[in-house]
This record gives sequence, structure tokens and C-alpha cells, in this order.
Amino acid sequence: DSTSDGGPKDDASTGSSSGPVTLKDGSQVKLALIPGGAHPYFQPWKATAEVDKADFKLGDVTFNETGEWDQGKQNNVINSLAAQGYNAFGIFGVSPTDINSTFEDLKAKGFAVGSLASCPAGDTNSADFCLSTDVEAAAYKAAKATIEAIGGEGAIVHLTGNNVDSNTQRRIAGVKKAVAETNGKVTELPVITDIDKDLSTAQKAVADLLASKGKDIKGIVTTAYNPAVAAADGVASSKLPIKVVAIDDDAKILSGIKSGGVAATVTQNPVGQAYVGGWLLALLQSKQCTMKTPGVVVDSGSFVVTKDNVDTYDDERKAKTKELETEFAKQLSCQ
Amino acid sequence: MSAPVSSTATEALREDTPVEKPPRGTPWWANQRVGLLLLVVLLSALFGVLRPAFFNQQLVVFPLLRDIAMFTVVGLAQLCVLSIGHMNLAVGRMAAFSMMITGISYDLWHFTLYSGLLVGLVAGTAIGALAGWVIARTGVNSFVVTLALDFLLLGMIPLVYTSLTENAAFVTKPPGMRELRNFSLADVCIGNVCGSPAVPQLAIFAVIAMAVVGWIYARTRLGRELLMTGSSVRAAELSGIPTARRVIIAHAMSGCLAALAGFMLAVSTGSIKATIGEEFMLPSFLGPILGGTLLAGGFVSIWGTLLGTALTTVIRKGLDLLGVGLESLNIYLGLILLAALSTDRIRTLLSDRQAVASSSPPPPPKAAGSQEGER
Amino acid sequence: MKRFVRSTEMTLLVIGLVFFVGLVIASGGDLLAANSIRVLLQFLAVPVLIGLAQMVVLAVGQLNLAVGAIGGFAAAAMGVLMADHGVPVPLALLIGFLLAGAAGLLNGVLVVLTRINGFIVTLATMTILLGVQYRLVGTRTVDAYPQGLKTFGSAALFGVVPWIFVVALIVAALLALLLKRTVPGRQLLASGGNPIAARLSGISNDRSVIVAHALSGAILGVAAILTVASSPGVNKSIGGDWLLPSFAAPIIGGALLTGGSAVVLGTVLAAFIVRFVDTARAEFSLEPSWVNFVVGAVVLGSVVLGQVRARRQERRAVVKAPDAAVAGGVS
Amino acid sequence: MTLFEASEIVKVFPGVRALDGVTLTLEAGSVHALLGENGAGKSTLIKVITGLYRPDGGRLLMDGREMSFGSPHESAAAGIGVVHQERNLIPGFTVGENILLQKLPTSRGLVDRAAIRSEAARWLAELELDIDPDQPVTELSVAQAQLVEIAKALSVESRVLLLDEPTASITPNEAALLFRVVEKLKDDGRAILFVSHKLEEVFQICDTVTVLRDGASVLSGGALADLTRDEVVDLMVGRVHEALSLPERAVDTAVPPILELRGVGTASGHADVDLSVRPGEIVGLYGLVGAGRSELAKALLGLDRITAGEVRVRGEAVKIRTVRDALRNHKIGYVTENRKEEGVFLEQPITRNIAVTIWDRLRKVLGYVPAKVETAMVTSYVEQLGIRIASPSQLAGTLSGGNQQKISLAKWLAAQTEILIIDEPTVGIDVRTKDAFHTLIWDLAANGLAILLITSDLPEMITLADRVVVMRDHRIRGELPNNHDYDQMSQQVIRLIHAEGTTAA
Ligand SMILES: Nc1ncnc2c1ncn2[C@@H]1O[C@H](COP(=O)(O)OP(=O)(O)OP(=O)(O)O)[C@@H](O)[C@H]1O
Ligand SMILES: Nc1ncnc2c1ncn2[C@@H]1O[C@H](COP(=O)(O)OP(=O)(O)OP(=O)(O)O)[C@@H](O)[C@H]1O
Ligand SMILES: [Mg+2]
Ligand SMILES: [Mg+2]
Repeated sequence: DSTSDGGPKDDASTGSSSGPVTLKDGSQVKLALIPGGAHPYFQPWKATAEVDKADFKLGDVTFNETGEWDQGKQNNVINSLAAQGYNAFGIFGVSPTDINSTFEDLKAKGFAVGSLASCPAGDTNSADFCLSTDVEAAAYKAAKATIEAIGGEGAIVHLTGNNVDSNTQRRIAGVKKAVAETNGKVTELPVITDIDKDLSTAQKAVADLLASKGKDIKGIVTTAYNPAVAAADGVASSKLPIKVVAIDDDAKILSGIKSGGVAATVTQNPVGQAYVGGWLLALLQSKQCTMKTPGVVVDSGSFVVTKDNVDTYDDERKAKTKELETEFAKQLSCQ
Repeated sequence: MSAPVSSTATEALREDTPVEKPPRGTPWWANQRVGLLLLVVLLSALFGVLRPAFFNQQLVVFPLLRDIAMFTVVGLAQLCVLSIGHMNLAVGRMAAFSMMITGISYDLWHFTLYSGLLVGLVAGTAIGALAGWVIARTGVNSFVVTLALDFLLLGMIPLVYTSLTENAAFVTKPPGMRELRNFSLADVCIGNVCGSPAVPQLAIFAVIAMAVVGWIYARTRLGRELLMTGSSVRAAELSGIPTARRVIIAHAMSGCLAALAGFMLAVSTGSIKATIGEEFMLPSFLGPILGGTLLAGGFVSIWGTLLGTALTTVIRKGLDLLGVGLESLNIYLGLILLAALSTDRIRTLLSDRQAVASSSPPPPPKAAGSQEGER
Repeated sequence: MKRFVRSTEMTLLVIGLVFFVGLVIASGGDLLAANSIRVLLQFLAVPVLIGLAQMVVLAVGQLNLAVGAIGGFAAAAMGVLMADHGVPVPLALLIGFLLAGAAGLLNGVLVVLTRINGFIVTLATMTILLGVQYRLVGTRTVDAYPQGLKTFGSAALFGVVPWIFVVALIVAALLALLLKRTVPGRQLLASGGNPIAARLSGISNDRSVIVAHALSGAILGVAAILTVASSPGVNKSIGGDWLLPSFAAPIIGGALLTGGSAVVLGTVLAAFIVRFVDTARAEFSLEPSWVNFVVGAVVLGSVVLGQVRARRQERRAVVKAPDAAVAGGVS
Repeated sequence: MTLFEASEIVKVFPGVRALDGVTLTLEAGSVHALLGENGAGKSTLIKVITGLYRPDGGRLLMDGREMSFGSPHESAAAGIGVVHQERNLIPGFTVGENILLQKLPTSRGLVDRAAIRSEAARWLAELELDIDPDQPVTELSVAQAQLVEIAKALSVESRVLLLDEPTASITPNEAALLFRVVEKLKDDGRAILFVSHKLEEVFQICDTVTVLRDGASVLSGGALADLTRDEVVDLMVGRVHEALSLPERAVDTAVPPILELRGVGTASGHADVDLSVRPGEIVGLYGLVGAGRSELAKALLGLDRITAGEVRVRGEAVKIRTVRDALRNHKIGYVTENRKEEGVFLEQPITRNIAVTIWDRLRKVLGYVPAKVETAMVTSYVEQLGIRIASPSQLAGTLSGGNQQKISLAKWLAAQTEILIIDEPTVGIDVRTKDAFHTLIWDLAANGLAILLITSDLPEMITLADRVVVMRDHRIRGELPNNHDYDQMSQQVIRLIHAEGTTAA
């Protein structure tokens, strides 16, 4: 099974305190968690949604991933759910440049909306809040981890996803920043984008990279799922002394960390996003609280996992989740 | 108009051969459009009964109609090239290309909403005409040319976006765009009478497109010549139709409509980005073909395109509402599609069987006559 | 021989060689290293097969939009059988292969039974199979299958020629033999070349259509096996990028969309050329977008060139050849 | 000895009884003619015999034994070879493979190429054909292809050979070759069924005859020797058929030619073509298939490049670039020889098929074409040409060949052309319709149209033309005034065709 992080039961204990603000009545809240499409990253949301329901006694929760990475389809899904009575939405917007329009529509109809796991592009966030990994910071951390793994010197290369996505642009910036801080000791080869569509594309790109530039590369930092899997595998089979830093904590990647094939991975906090997001949305929708500054952006945290902390990183993450609740409590004005 | 044939010859020609009758008109229930309409209505009723929310004006009907409108325009874009027996595999990418130009016009040149649209339509027309020109000049199959063009644009568009924008999207919204996205006919009033809040204003674009395309194909010389070209290029060429020009025009129309669909998508999702139109290809074929437009060319149906599009969109929406998860969604979609297509076939067969009794001569064997034989 | 010199295959061979030599020079000879050649060939196996899978349906004037879906679904089935149900490798691969063949067969049968255009039928089956693939693996990447298979997937003859590439070549050779030298193969091409004449000669076009689709499915089954063997795991993205290359290879290879042409060698050579573009991209660290751009330009260029050549050979055709309905065949 | 018998065959298609109790008997060592007007059911009978269609009634007997053929395969195995009316070769295949397609020789599961070569060569030799079995069929001439089809029919070791209009698209010389082959096969004791609309041929080579009318046999197995041509025609037509009599028509030679070619050469190889047509004149352009007549016509229309000489229309040198140009600016029309592919739009209504040339004239604001005016215009031509239709919106493909041909002609009349090039107007068209066509063409000329008539049908040429121009190998070989005497004219024309070098008339 690939969803190896915490799992719902563990998190239930984390959340049982219900944070500093306790939801009075969640029974009118029907919560929908909507990822952009099917992706391993979101799988913890599914279980966490159920935990939200139990912990906060919500009217109903649902998890719907039928958006298929298409903003139009996702909008349809959202509208359908709204029509069926769901009134609090935690959404990962497919298109960061479009999602504000969707948020505005929902807000106009009186729903509570949270932007989860990704924030809208640009400086405005039309949702009530955004709880997401700061992708630039995460990429920065990943690059740092890579630089550390290669001993602070040499060439690294960054593999990532859809070039025409503002989050990708942020990731590229994050890596560049880390490289720039080494004052030229570490150099970065041209970024390889658009290889997250499917595993074989990623695999081929990695193999070609290793064949043509393998000797010059000391480290690979990946900020998308398929390239991460492919890079770990490709480097292992090429037997080149290249350090790979992956993303997320899919079972495959964790086993890579344990076996040493993957130097580090940067995990994010999907459970925290879904749990805290659900709690917040319920508070907002039940009109118990309002945001002091609507549209506030909060980093849900990113964690570098290496062989050393592979067994314990989840505790760190749970602590962060707790911290998030207190942090948000400050942003709320409640009755 | 003086007749070049004398009355004696006319007499001589008027032999006593029997009148050659066409095959008996197909019964009303075998008409594809009627079948589709029934199917759409029945399915809507079914979904409505299962989930009353299906008739929620703001949250279901409004976006549903907006989608139908947009995909109808997409279907019309394909229909224009189908009419000459061609295909346009680059519909989506043509939309992306035109919207890129529109986006530039908004972002860099600060155009108004409609002048930007106009620039996009021109760009779409131009790229479509280019495809048509290559096809007409080389005689290479349209499938190949538009596939290659698709690859080309697929490569080119992201390069432009990354070099021109920060977020890989043009986010400047000219005034009016937001309103266009959300306004319905309820916002259009004549005196005290306002339209329905369930009908999006965007749908007007589709209505205009349908009217214009319908007019062209039903009433004008251009439309007829396109259909004749689709029926048989060689006969068309030898009848004095400038087929090369018609090919270019059909593709240009396709590009123009693709641009319009791209605009509708951009307005309804929010921004102009490189991935616009990525999901256009399949619906572009489904709508017209379910509606009875021939892949081989020579016959188009505008209403059929609307109905075909409506059918697929309604099914998807219904499944959404029924809460069908991703594990089953595509399976059901595919199965319903196959079933819808097969019932159409069954209807045709049944009506053929009815015709056996009558004494009219048979229809000519279709192009692929080989497959039509007895065994 | 003379015919060969003027053929598409010859042109492709020359283009391919020039391209390759250019790349070798650009890489300062690195490309000739055993490992580089191995990587080059490793990722040719599947493109060759998917090109052939499309070519064989094009040969009867049909097309198969479900190439990626059939391959992905079969790969997912194999992965799940081995990883979740502990089915022994050979059996799992066999089942996956048969499933792919059956899916192809189903396409053919549906086309013949319903008389719906193949374009639409395969579109529908594609949608269904994508759903099934997702239902099988969800968002996981399944990789818990025996090491032996993976070893096969990455092993190479003399460390240079990957076994999976050898398998692809064997399939290509068998397909060529089938189409050129066996009665069913000839009948299939006859149906594609002139369906009416074929029927009058007692050939069942229906059977040809079914055979072609089933063959296409079977070839995709092999492609799925090679994918499972050679990739880090199986997930829902497998097959997602097969559709366009599946058309590019046979079309560059000289296949007629109207049917009747068997261009196995051309398809293989075209796959090589597309692969060289990939390699060039890595060599020059270009954005992947360039690959699409170049492939688009190459396809367009080669068809236009081919057309010019055909024109020169056949000056007599006065009226332009009709743009035949691609998906024709059955409507 | 009766080899084969079909008795009381019934075949029903949706809406038609194509065969209604047809009986046909084929004797060994004899050539049997199967006659009937278009649509009488000749081809359908052949398809029933070869197992392509399953009959709805009746029996098939081979050597007195009842047979039931499920597919062409089975009939071939029983020794029935057939040359269908439709062209029947697979383009990508070699001559050898095409000949043996029905039972490709194999060895160890693989197609045996050597066997194909030798066996095909055997059948080609039997027909005295000098064709390489390894040649692709796409390189064959029309006549060669036709003969290869006959080799294909023989290759199933056929004792019964069915030939469905084998001479429709070949010249008399090639037909003569074919007939020699038929004689030979007949002497070998095969039974041959011969379908043709050319009665001269039928009387030349057939022994017995069956006549079909509207799917029923009105004469089954009569000896041809006992019948006259007129009797046969009457049987086919179902009433007394009057021989064609055309009124007097004189060409005013004082009028200058409206179309004139001077030393024209084209990209497809014509050289030094001189030709002229006056208003009211019918100039016959005769030649063997492939002589380049249709190509010349197409070059005149701008579909092929003219490389030398000049074309003068109404006394002015012109350059015609497209068919549209020819039509609009010079009032030249071309009725193609290839009706189904180039002449009519089978899937389009009759209105559009005829109006296609006049939309230009009808169009109003924004290209709008008023449907009423269009239909009225079209209907007037439908009436004048006696095109028998149920409604103007009927699809052209539902009409018979003759009526389709009339439509193909009508669009040029509607366009009010003054120069009309008519290419093989009566190929595959039955006697009665043919007569109607001849009257029509004659009448058009009498009304002042200049007509260039391309035909391979010598009787037709001699009936209609005022002058006969003979073309061979893309060059004019001579010109003859026509005295309408068949025997004399045909001799002169054939002599011209085979003359060495160029002779001027
Ligand atoms: N496959 C078919 N389906 C339906 N009707 C058919 C079919 N084939 C032939 N017919 C009809 O059967 C009748 C006989 O046609 P057939 O082709 O046998 O005539 P024919 O005598 O060969 O004419 P021709 O001299 O023009 O070749 C016609 O009315 C024709 O339209
Ligand atoms: N149906 C055909 N298939 C293949 N080749 C053809 C065909 N018709 C003509 N050709 C070729 O085209 C060239 C010129 O033909 P063209 O049609 O101009 O001759 P034509 O004198 O008009 O003969 P036809 O009596 O067939 O009209 C020849 O080389 C001939 O072999
Ligand atoms: Mg016939
Ligand atoms: Mg000709």
C-alpha cells in the first residue's frame, strides 16, 4: 500500500484535542475535499476527511477526485457538489491562474472555501484562506538537501512537471535560489520540465539525461512525482554516484530512502491540510468564526526526510499540524 | 433562359421508363436527431428523478448550458472540416494558439475584451487557413497535416508562454470578462421581462455560431460548395468548384470557431493559459458524429451537433451528481457512448427492414460498399 | 532493388544515418559508448511496438485510438496480478497479453457488428479501458513484482542491445512475415488495399478488420509486457503518451491512411528517428517542447516530401487525389 | 452437355426484386450471352451464382448436382471463375498475387513466391499475355488489367467463366484479343457467360442468349443464330424498338471555329495537337484507350499544364487555368468519362448536382442562394432531358446510370456553355438510353453548341460525328470527314490508327 504516512487513526489522536478553538456545532456543515485529479499525494485526504467528520461531527464529508486535471471539469464537480448541499469546500485548484474565479463564484454563493495544497497564482487569494505547502520553500529545501548530499559542490539538475503551471515556476525559482546561495560552487544544468505526465516519459528523460550528462551530474533534485520515481530507479540501475532527492512519501520513495537509493525526500503535509482545513472550513461555514484577514496564506510545512529521520518524520509533521491550528486560531475572530 | 434542347429531342428523351424513386423516407423514429433529442430528454428526466439537484438552476443548469454551448462551438469547428471529409486534430491547439494571441493583446497591448476576441478569431482563422493551405497545396491527408501541426503548436505554445509570462498564463482580465463569465439572461432585460437565470450569456456566442454556420451550410453557395467538395473532390473540381480554396476556407472556419471556443473556455474558467483546448479533441468529434454529421464528408447537421454535445455533457453531469467515482466514471461514459451509438445503428437496421416490403429501389452502396454486402 | 532505392524506407534510412552521425559528432563520440547505445535502444522498444500496433490497423484502413489505453490497462493488470495477487510472472504476463489481445479483438468485433466508424468505437473503448486501468491501480505505483522480470527489463545483450529491444525487433520481423508472406496477412492487406475487390475475391473484409484489431491488441500486449519489465513500476499514467507517437511512426514510415500498406521497416526506422530527436534534446539540454516541435516539423516535412516524390512519379494524376476519409473502412 | 444451370433464381433487395425467377443454362464449349437493360439484374445474377449473394429462391446446379455457395471461395473451388463488372485488383499487390489471390499457393505455411510466379506465368501464357507476374498491378494499362482479371478468373481452374461487361472499357483491338482468348477457352470445352451492352460483339462471339427484363428472364437459352439484332433489342426493351433516326443537320463551314488548338503540347506528353470545332459541329475524337484524349480535355480545362502551342477560343488566344475559369470566362464544359467519381455527387440531391455550376449566377447578398429559383431552374432541365425522378431532392446515387449521366450533362447545359467536351457518354449504358443520348447530343449541336465528342465506341462516333479526328500516343494521326457509312468509315479509322507516322487529312 502506498499511503504510508501516518494514516487516519494516528492523526485522529493528533486532532482529538480539536485545537484551541472548539467547533460548537458541525452538523450543518457538509465538507467537500476536492483535489485536482487522481494523484497519490491526495490519498491521505480521503481518510482524513472521514476523521474530520468523526472528530468535528460534521453533517457530511466527501472526497472527489473526478476533476481529471482539467479546470473546467473540476468546476463542474464543485458545482455538482454544491447543488447536492455541500457547503464547505477545500479545493486544490487545477489551474492556479484560474482558481480564484472559482473561489469567487463559491464565495458569492455563501460557501466557505479553502485553497488547499496550492495557492492561487499572483498575489491575491480569493478563498477564505490558503493552507498549502510553500512550493518555493519546499523546492528550496529539497535543493538544499541535494547540495548537502553532494557535499556542497558540483552540478545538479532539477526535474519537474508541467512547465506552464505557475507552481512549477515557483519550484524552479526555489531551486535556483538555493543554488545561487552556494556562490557558484554548485551549478545547475538546464531544468527539465514537462516529464510528470507519465512514468515512461520521465523514465526516458532520466535515462537520456544520465546517458548524455551522467558523468557531470552529482545530484538530481526532483519536484514532481513521476520524475522522482524515475530518477530513483534510473540512478540505481545506472550505478552512477548521483544523489537523488525526491518528493513526497509514497511507499516507493520511502523504501528508496531506507535502501539508500534516494538520498532524501521532501514530504509535505497532506493530512494536516485536510484535517486543519476541514476544521477551519467548518468553523467558517457554521458562522462560528470569521477570518480576520480573508485570504491569508499559511504554509502547511515541508519536511526533509533522510535515512536518519525516516522513521520519525511523521511525528515532526504531526507537531506541525498542531502548530497550524494554533497559528490559525490567531487569524480567527470567533463568537 | 433559353433551353438548348429542342422539343423534338425532349420528346425523344421522354421515354416511358418508370420514375426512379428514392428509398422510402426513413420513419420519424429512425431519425438520428429525434432519437438524440429523446435520449437527452429521457436522461435528463432520469437524472432529475434520481437527484432533484439536477434541476438546480444556478449550480447545475447554468454551468451545464455553459459547457454545452462551448462544446457545441468546438463541435462546429470540427464540423466545418468534416463537411469536406477532412479532420482537424489540432482544434484544441488552434484554440490555444488563438487565445495566446488574445492573451498577448490583453496583457501587452491592453486591448478591450471584444477587440481581443477579434484578434483571437483572426489568429484562429489564420492558423486554420495555414493548415488548409498546406493540405490543398500538397494534397496530403488532413489527418496527417493537422496532427503534425498539433505537435508543432504543442511545442511552440509553451515556449512562448514561458518567455512572455511569469505564471505561464495571461492573467490580465479586461473589463467585462468577469461579468461575461457569470451573467445569465436574467441580467438581460427588455422592459420588465428578463431572461432565465439558468441560461448563461456565454451561450449567445454558441447561438450566433450555430446560426452563422447553419446559414452558410443551408443557404449559401459557399456552404453548398463545401458539401460538394466533401462528397467528391474530383467531381467538385471538374464542376468548376475551386476545391483548393474551399479546403482552405473550411479549415479557416474551423480555426476561427476553435478560437471562439477557446475564448469561451478562457472566460468560463478565468484565465488564458497554454493548456486551453487540451480537452477539445474528443468532444469535437463526438458532438457532430453523434449528431449525424458524416466523417466521410458531404453531410452536416448543426442541430445534431448541439444534441450530440448535449447528450455527452448531460451524461457526464448526471454521473457527477450521482457521485460516480473516478473508478467507474470513464467506464460508464464509454459504455453509454457505445450504447447510444449502437441504438442508432439498430434504429437504422429496423427502418431498413421496414423498407424491404416497399417497392422502391435501394440506396446506392455507401463508399465502403465492401462492408455492406451480405457477408 | 531499384524500387527500394526510391522508397520511403531508403529516405528514412539516409535521414536516420545522417541524424545519428550528427549526434555522435555533437556528443564528441560519447553516444557510441555502450551505455549510451543501450539507453538509446532501451527506449525504442515500446515506441516501435506501438507504431506497429497502429500500422497494422491503418493497413486495413482503420485506426486505433485505444493504443495507450489497451497497453496501459494490460500493464496495470499484469502489475496488479503479480504484486497484489502473487500470480507467477509468466502466468501474469500471459494473462495481461491475452487481455490486450482480447481488447483489440473486441474493438474489431464492435466495429464489424455495429458498423460504427472505428474512430468512434476505439474512442469509446479507450474511455472504458482508461477507467478500468484506474480502477486496477488507482493512484499507486505498483512495483512489488519479482526482481527477475526487472532484471530482464534492464538486461542487455553484450551490455549494448537491450533484450526488450530484441523482443520488439522479433515482433516486427514476425509481423512483417505475417503481412508479407502468410495468407491471412495478404488477405488483410487486400482488404485494406481494395475492399470491394477483396470481397469479390472471397476475402472477408470483416474478418480482416477483426484480425487487424486483434493483432494490434496483441502487439500492445507485448508492449505492455516490455513496459512492465523495464519501468520502475506500473501506474495509471502508463500508456498516456502513446497515441501521438503511434501515429507519427507509421505515417513518417510511409503508411497510407486509406489502407493497404504494410510498412514495418518504415515504422521501425521512423521510431528511430523520433528517438534521435529525443536524444538530441538531452544532448543539447533543450526544453522537451522542442521535441514536439521537431517531430511535428519532421512529420510534415516527410509527408510533403513523400507527396512531391509521388507527384513526380505519377505526373499523370491530374486531379488531386481525394483526401480519403481516414477512419473510413466501415461507416 | 449442360455444365451449369441456375433455375428459378429469386433475389430480393430492400425495395426491389432484382431477380424474379431467372433460369440460365450454360453448355460446355459454348458462349452464352446474358443481355438486358441497365438494372435488369445481370450482375446480380452473376453475384448469386458466385456466392456473393445468397438467393432468396431457386437452385444452382453444377454437372446436375445441386450446389449452395456460401462465398466466392466455394464457387471458385467448384470451378466457377468470374470477371466482375467492378474493377477487381488490389493496388499494392503484384500481377501474380492478384491472379492467384483466391488461393495463394503456400509452402510450409508461408506464401510461396516462386510458385506464384510460375503459376501466374502459366495463366498469363494461356492468354498469350506478355506481362511480368512480378510487376505491380498499378503499372498496368486498363486493358492489361482487364486481361489480368481474366487470368485471375481462369486461375481457379474454372470450367465455367462468367464475364460481366469485360469490354466496357477496352478498345475494339483489345476486345478482339479478348475474343480470341474466349474462342480458345470455348474450344477447350469451358462454358462461358458473356455480358455486354455492345450487341455487335454479342453477335460476333456468342452462341446462345438469355435476355433479362426487370429481373425476369424473357428469353432463356435461345440460339442467337435464329435471332436478329432488332428482335433481341425488342426483347430487352419489351416493345418494338425503333431504330434511331436523326434529322438532317448541317454545319455552316463559313463560321469560324469557336475552339481551336494550334500545335498544342502538354505536360502529359501531347505534341503538335491541331484541332478545331465550330459552333453547331460535332467533332469526334477517336483513339484507343490511353491515347491521351481525356488528358487533352483536362489540359484544356487547366487541370494539366499546356507547354506548347496555343489554344484559341472565339478567335482569341487564351490561357485557361481552372475548370471555373473555363466555365465562367469561356463557356466551356466537360462531361467526364468517369461518371461515378467525377461526374455526379452520389450522396447529394439532384438539385445540387445540377445547380453546382450556376450558384455563381444565382447567388445574392452574402452568397445567399434562393432555393426556389434554384429548384425552378433545375426542374426545367430535368424536364427537358427527360430525367425520371421522384423529387428534385432525391439523392443522385439512387438513380440509374443513364439518368446519372444525364445529370452529369445537365449541369453544363444549365451553365449555358457554348463548347462542350463530352467524354465517353454511353459507357455501360443500354441500347435505349444510348439512343436517347445520341438524339440529345445531335440536338445540342443542331442548336448551335460546339461539341468535341471523345468516344471509343466506333458505331457511336460514326453515327454522330461530322468529322473524325484520330489520336494515338498523344498525337493527332489524322482527320476524316464522316460519311456515316459504318463499314467504310471504320476501315478508314482503323487504318489511320495503325498508320506509321502522321498523316494529315
Ligand atoms: N447490393 C444491392 N443492394 C440493393 N439493390 C441492388 C444491389 N445490387 C443491385 N441492386 C439492384 O438490383 C437491380 C439489378 O441490378 P444489376 O446490377 O444486377 O443490373 P445489371 O443488369 O447488371 O445492370 P448494368 O447493365 O447497369 O450493369 C437494380 O435495380 C439494382 O439497383
Ligand atoms: N482507369 C485508368 N487506370 C489507369 N490508368 C489509366 C486509366 N485511364 C487512363 N489511364 C492512363 O492514362 C493515360 C492517358 O489516358 P487518357 O484517359 O487520357 O486516354 P484516353 O485516350 O482518353 O483513353 P480513354 O478512352 O480511357 O478515355 C494512359 O497512359 C492510360 O494508361
Ligand atoms: Mg451489371
Ligand atoms: Mg479517356
